[in-house]
Amino acid sequence: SELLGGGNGGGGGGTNGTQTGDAGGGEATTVTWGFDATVAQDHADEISTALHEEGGLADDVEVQFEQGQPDTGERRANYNRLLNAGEATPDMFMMDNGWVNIFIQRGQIQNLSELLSDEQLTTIDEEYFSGFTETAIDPESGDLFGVPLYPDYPTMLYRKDLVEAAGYSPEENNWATEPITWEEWSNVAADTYDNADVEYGFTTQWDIYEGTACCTFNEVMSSWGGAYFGGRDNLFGPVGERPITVNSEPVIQSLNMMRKFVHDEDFENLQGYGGGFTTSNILGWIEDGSLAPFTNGNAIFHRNWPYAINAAASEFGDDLGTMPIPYAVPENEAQFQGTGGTTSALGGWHITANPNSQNLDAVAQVIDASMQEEFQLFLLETEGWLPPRSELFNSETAANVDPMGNYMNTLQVAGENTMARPVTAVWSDESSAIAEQANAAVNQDLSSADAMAQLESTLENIEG
Amino acid sequence: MATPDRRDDRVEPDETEGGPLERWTQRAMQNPERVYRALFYVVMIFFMVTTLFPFYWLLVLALTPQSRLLQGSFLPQIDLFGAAAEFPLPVAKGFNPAAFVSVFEQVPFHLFMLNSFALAVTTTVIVLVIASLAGYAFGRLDFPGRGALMLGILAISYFPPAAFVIPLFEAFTGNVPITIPFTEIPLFTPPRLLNTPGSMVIPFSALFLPLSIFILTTFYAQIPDGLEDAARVEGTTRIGALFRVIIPLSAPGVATAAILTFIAVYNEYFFSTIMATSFAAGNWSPLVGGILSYQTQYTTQFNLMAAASIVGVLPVVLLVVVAQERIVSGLTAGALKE
Amino acid sequence: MARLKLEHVTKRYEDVTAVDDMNLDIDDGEFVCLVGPSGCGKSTTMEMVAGLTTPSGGTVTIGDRDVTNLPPKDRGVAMVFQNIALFPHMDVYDNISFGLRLRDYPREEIDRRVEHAADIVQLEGMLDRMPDEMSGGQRQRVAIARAIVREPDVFLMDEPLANLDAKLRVHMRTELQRLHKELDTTIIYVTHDQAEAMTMADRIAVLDAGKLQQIDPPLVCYNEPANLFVAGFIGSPSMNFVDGTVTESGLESEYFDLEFDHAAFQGVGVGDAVTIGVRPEDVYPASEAASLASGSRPIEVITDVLEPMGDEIFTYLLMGEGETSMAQEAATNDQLLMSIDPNTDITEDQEMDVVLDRRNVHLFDAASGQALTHGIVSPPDADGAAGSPAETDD
Amino acid sequence: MARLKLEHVTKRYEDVTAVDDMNLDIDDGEFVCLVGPSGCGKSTTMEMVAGLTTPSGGTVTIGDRDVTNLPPKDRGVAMVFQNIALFPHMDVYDNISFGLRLRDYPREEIDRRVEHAADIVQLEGMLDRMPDEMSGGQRQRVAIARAIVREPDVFLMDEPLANLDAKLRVHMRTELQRLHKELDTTIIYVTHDQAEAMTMADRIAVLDAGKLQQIDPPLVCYNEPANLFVAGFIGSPSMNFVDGTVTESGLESEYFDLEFDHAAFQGVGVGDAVTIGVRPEDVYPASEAASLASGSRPIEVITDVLEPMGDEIFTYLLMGEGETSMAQEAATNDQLLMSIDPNTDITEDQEMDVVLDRRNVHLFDAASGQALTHGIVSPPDADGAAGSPAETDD
Amino acid sequence: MTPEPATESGRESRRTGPLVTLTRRVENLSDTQYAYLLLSPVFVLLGIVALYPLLRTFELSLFETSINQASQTFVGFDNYVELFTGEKDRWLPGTSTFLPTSLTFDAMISSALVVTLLFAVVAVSFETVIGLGQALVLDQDFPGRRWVRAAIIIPWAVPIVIQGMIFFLMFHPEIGFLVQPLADLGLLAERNTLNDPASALFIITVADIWKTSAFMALLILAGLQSIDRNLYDVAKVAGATRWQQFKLITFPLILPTIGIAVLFRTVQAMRIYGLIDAVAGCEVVPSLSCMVVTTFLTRQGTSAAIAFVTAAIIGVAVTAIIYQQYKEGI
Ligand SMILES: Nc1ncnc2c1ncn2[C@@H]1O[C@H](COP(=O)(O)OP(=O)(O)OP(=O)(O)O)[C@@H](O)[C@H]1O
Ligand SMILES: Nc1ncnc2c1ncn2[C@@H]1O[C@H](COP(=O)(O)OP(=O)(O)OP(=O)(O)O)[C@@H](O)[C@H]1O
Ligand SMILES: [Mg+2]
Ligand SMILES: [Mg+2]
Repeated sequence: SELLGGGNGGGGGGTNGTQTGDAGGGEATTVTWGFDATVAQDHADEISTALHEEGGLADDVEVQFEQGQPDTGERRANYNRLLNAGEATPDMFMMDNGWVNIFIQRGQIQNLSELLSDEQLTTIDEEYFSGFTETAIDPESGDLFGVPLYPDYPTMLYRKDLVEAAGYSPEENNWATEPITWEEWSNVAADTYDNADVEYGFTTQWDIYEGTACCTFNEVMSSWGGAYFGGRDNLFGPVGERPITVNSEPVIQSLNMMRKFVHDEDFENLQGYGGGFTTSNILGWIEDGSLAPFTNGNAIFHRNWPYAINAAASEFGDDLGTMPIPYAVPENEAQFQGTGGTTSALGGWHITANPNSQNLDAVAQVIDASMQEEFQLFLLETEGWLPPRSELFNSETAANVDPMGNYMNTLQVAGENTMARPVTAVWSDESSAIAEQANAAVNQDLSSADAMAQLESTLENIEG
Repeated sequence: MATPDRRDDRVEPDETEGGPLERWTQRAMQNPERVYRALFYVVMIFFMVTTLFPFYWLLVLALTPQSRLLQGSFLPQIDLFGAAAEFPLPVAKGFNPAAFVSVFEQVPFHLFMLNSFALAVTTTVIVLVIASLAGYAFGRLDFPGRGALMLGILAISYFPPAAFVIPLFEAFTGNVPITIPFTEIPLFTPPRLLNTPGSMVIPFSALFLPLSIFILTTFYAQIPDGLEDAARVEGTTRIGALFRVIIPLSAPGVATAAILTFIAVYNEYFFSTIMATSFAAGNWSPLVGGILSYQTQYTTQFNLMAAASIVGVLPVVLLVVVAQERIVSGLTAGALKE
Repeated sequence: MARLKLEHVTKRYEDVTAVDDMNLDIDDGEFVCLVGPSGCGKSTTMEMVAGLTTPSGGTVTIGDRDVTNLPPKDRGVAMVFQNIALFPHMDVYDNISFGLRLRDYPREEIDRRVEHAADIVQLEGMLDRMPDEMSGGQRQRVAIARAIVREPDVFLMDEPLANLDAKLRVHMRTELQRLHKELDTTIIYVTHDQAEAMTMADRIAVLDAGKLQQIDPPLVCYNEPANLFVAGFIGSPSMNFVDGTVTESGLESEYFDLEFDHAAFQGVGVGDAVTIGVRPEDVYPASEAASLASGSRPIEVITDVLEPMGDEIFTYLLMGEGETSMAQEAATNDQLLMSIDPNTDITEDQEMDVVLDRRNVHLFDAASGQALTHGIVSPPDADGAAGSPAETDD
Repeated sequence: MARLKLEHVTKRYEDVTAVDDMNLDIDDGEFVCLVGPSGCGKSTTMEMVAGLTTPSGGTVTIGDRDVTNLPPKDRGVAMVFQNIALFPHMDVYDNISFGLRLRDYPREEIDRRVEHAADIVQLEGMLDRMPDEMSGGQRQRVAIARAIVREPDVFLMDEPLANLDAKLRVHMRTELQRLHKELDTTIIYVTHDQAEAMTMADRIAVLDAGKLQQIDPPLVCYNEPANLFVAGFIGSPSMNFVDGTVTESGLESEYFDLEFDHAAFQGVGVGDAVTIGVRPEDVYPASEAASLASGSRPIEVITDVLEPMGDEIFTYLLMGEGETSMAQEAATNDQLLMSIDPNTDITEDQEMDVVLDRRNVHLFDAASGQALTHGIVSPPDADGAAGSPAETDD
Repeated sequence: MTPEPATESGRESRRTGPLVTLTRRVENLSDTQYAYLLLSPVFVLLGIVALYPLLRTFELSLFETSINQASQTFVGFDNYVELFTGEKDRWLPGTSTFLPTSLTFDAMISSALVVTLLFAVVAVSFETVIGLGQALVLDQDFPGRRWVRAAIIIPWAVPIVIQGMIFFLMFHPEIGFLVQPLADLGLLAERNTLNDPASALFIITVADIWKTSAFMALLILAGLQSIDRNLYDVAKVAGATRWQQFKLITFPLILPTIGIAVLFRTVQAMRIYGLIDAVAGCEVVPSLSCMVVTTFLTRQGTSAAIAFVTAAIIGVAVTAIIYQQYKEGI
């Protein structure tokens, strides 16, 4: 309902009418869509067909995919340039939820509350993961600027066989859907590590890069009830007016916990924790670096995005287990609002539209097609892209997708406990400082408290 | 080493006493040229090893299957008389030459190569022509403002490429007119060049021009006046003398400027990736764009990138081998008596 | 095919004036040799004619055109460079045909001309050699061939035969002369070989320190040098010079007197300090040419060094008590050089008297160096041919 | 300071043999001039002595050391290069002092020597000029100075005076001779200037097509050339050659006979085809030297071209009905070149008789070109000095 | 003209037409006019492609982007001033600064200015020496020279991304086989190597030397090959040893080429970015160009100002080099 409050709902309907008229003209319209590089390269035709067949896109609208840069930062820069220069193509984009907000702020993308039909807006409002949709909404006006295409959030992957060999029973304890605490988990990890002939007990990503700031550190910190800016409500600003809370107990504790995992360093509050089962290599790892040992059978636990489930399942089949990311502090005990409990950092992509496009009507049609459940399931099947709406997780189709179908339950739990990165205009400046300090702390360059104190002052500087 | 040497001694007992090393030293002292030669080969091999080792590493990466790439040591354990030891050289983990095929299957890599090749050739030609004229002016003519102009041209290269890109990008979209800086007064609307070779060749030419100008200036300045004089008396214009005598005689310099420009453009990434708005070969995305296509959001196919870069480097190697034929010494030998 | 005029042409480098107010008027088809000591400005003059150096002042005219600012290619000149300047990246054929190819001559014509030129310079079999595979003389011949294949209005040749052996040089000389006749081209020719200058030139232009000293037919330069410099420069070995004074009775010098009737010559007065000049071949042993004896004091000398040259012997003579010294480049005041027949019976350290052929004794103003008279025999008629004062320095 | 020996030295390039089995034995302190036509291998020989070119075969010895494979720097030679080759990045001072600086001479010593050398080559004021600011002759002088500042065992000079004017050349000659005396160095000197070779050399080595033809003192080469080639090459203008046959009564040629007693000479037999050689200065107008007349048929000629040279006149004479032609490089069979005194009264196209000085008429084997006799006057005693057959070709 | 076509001038005069007239006119220009004519293509090209964008960028540098990046405000030279007062440091990647905040090692190595200068000096020095060595080797005649030449030159042919990848993987925490041996030598930090500023800078410097020595070698080789071989003959006969030939002939004659190589390499080195990005990241090894690129997207005014400051710093460095060379008499 908030979306509809945008005020131009009627216009949306009108647009729909015009659109039909256009289609009646018999002229085929080609819509260019700035899309994922790999997928556009490998499956452009399939997806285009699916849009028509599964999404019911009219035949006179053709979709042409234009591959964006694989690196999300470069893609952002590219779209920024194109929009800045008033380019009319691509007509629509696939944008990282991590930076849609900035395009909104700059007024560079099409207000979809004006373009889409009420019906569509309602669907999004009611059926989509709201935490995810939020990253495509202008916090000030509440207007919608992006339609979620697929969310992306991590789970904890693990080797069921090894854990079971160490005497644990994941099935019985419902690890797949019931989050466990870091303490419990770390003991499982440490035990299994001692027991199994593997190099690593746990692999994750902790390099100095965006992924640490947005995700791995964010998750651990949130699961301890910590937050960068005082809680969920302040994620998207307002910059300068929100508290900076990195130098707080939960955040420091979460870093100490990572230190314990890596160096088996002693901390008072972490006495009961297992430690020393992971490697300082995580300090230089991003996704693929940390995934490789896991798929090669050299690690027990592994934190990664859903794509990793595909990769690992093909190696281990049923021996692969997933669980929501463990937590340290339950939601109700969390120091900062909206944190605590299992937390998965939120990634994923939205569909946005180019306001300069000559084919906005056709764009709306394509968006409509992409919102069809059949199409979303098709994406889950072919690309492993999770549907943006919760209910599809329970669908039969979803369950039949191999191998993802086996893990939909974990994914659904994780999807309901996501934490977006605090994207604002200054996020990129902040994230590099965050990653740097988080890395330094876990590298024992300085104490976690000192690292966070430094980070605090840096962030204060940035927020002004 | 030691054993066969002693046998040598037995075979030729009349040779001077002492081991081969001593004999070598003996001869070396008589003929320092030998020492020099030996030293030379040592240095040469050192350079070869240090420059080629990373390529070997690249090959190891290319041949290792993607799945095993980021896990496990590249230094195999070898059995050394019972004791396990680490082999000091990285060796491919597995043998997967198919990477060199996948490179072309996953993306039309040859098209990216062609793009870069075409861009590089065009730019090189333009740069050489313009820089030759400028090099002639700077190297062989005396005129007021020479030093200042050279410094000015050099100053272009002080700027990070980012300083040029936004205004150029805007201009090349052809959407908005070019305005006089610091004002809103429009001058003209340039043609749309995005995703065409023009949007790349033009900035490349400008950005790689200073180096070539400086190289050619130096080399043209070294050609004795006498030869230009001779050509002019024979009936060439000054430009004729430039192309018929000075450039051929500066071949090492020209070839070097050409190689440097070619390679720089062939591997250029910053501008081309901006002027080609997507990583599509059809948009004139360059070689590096192709190589980067083996990255996806979360994974990097290092083996394919390695294979692709080996493939991509080959034309350059050929070019260098061919072009260096021009880098021959003694071009002016026998020309002058002075 | 073109008259060549240099008017007040000057070339200054930073600290040197290489050519100083040069005036030259060379007729269409004339063959002028430029001679002068090393560094006197010969090459610079040539370069200004060719258009390779811009004069600091003055004008150059070829034919009717003021070419002072015309580029070389439009001047219709061909040049043999002193430094040869072959194109090192071209073989002999390409070097020679360069100018023709520039002018798009038909292939056969080029072949014909190149072959002909190679023939003249005797390089027939070497057309595909590269310059660095040739000897110095061969390179020089290529340079000559490169100039002569063209048929320009003006030929400029800067010591074109310097690196050739005597025989080849004689051959080349003849060929160049024939070419000159055939094409009727104007030729400026720099040479250090006096024989070359004497035999080839219509006129010789003598330069010193950038200044034109005399331009006249060879024998006039030889027999009637305009000044001391020309007298000393032309002729090898050099003219003997002895300081003297004009007296009532004749000429007096430190070691000898000469019969001289100053009254018969304009511009010479009693008491004038003069330089007496006489060429080695005009010095004779008194025993062999008693008829030439003149003057009250005979010239008593002791032979010093003898230099047998094959067809003549250079005999260095010491006058007075001068110390016996080594042969020197020019006879100084107490030394005389005599050139005699190789069959003459003469030894070193021999005392003898010598006489001068007064018909060929020159007088120069000691201060200015200007010639006063050539021959000091009083003419039968007051103003005879032999004794006319020098008025040739136009 | 060193004896220099070349033994069987050969240098082959791809298609040319530049030097062919050369044997030279040059004494310590000797001054040898290397002469020969362009491209005969003079520079190549020098380069092999210097160590710049490796011989294809043979050995080079300097002093007692076999230096064939020694690098140039260890050979103790200094060289003036035919192509001058100044260092373009050094001024005159640095160019001249180069060799001294290499050897770390003390500063003052270098200064002293450079100044002295600059003095000798008359470049005193130019020490800070760069090579490209100098004239051709000046550059050559720098090259000479660069060689003479050092005091090497062997001097190699490849046409060091080619670009100098006559006066300077005479000066330089004297200086080089003095230097030679002072330092007592072995000198090999290439020159195309016969006067230079004649006056400076202890011995002249004549090369042709890579082969040594004769090595002898200058006058021996001039007066007793070992073969036709040397006879024709030494002496300028060249010796006249006429084909002839030995008859019972003397020598017979197409246009004249000469008195000759073949019996008095070894190695000459009746019926032998010979080449008669006589130098221009040994040809006289019959009217002036009747005493030399000999033979039954006088030599009747018509004067063709006259080339006045200042101190002599070259007169081209046509024998028989030969067409009047232009002056040619060498007298051909029906042509004679006569050198006469400039005072002789002679005109073109004048019929006259000439005589040869038989003391200086040479006979060569027509087939092999080897000299048979120098002088065809029967000696008073059977084996006189003038008429000894050539045995000089060692 | 008289109808005597045999002569050259006859031939010349037959050539007419606008082109001939034009060339004739061009040939008659004075040196100065001619020089400017020849330079006009450069002026046009650089004017359009370099000067115009630079002016625009300069214009941009006088504006600053608002915190929410929605608008630009004119701030005059504030961007420049703030860069030096340290206020801009907050927009720089991670905790890096422009000027060092103190004289400690840590502060120095997080200063983009210091890192850039340090890198440039060390890398260019090594590259010059190694490049010269390589060029001297390549200048020799030996069997297989063309292949050795190609081998030594190809590092230059490797794209920076790949260069980065090669070295990144050599020092990768899991598979990097060089970390341990070099750490044993005390050259590198043993763990988290690529995130250790000193280690990363070391690796980047080595990587750069590996690649761009070839650039030096190629240029210097060309200089070597252009030397008139006769001069060596003269020097040899004068008694020069190999070293003396090098010192007195080779070196002075290639000095101009070395000068150019050093000049351009310094400029390139001081603009280093891609390699850093590929191997370690700008947070770890900040450079001037890093700062331009990282602020490029979000704060164009700052980015533009840094670009100009970078150019100015390079200009100062280059001027110093040119002055040095001038003093040495080039
Ligand atoms: N690099 C080379 N390759 C092939 N032939 C050569 C080479 N150098 C010299 N020659 C040939 O060797 C012969 C001897 O050359 P050299 O330079 O010794 O002659 P030269 O006697 O010095 O002649 P000049 O008086 O003309 O200088 C010549 O025929 C020349 O063409
Ligand atoms: N570029 C220059 N800079 C300064 N002085 C020069 C330059 N070129 C020539 N000169 C000087 O000008 C004078 C004349 O030089 P030029 O070359 O005309 O002499 P030349 O008569 O040809 O002498 P040579 O017979 O030695 O070749 C010389 O003194 C020379 O040093
Ligand atoms: Mg000259
Ligand atoms: Mg020679």
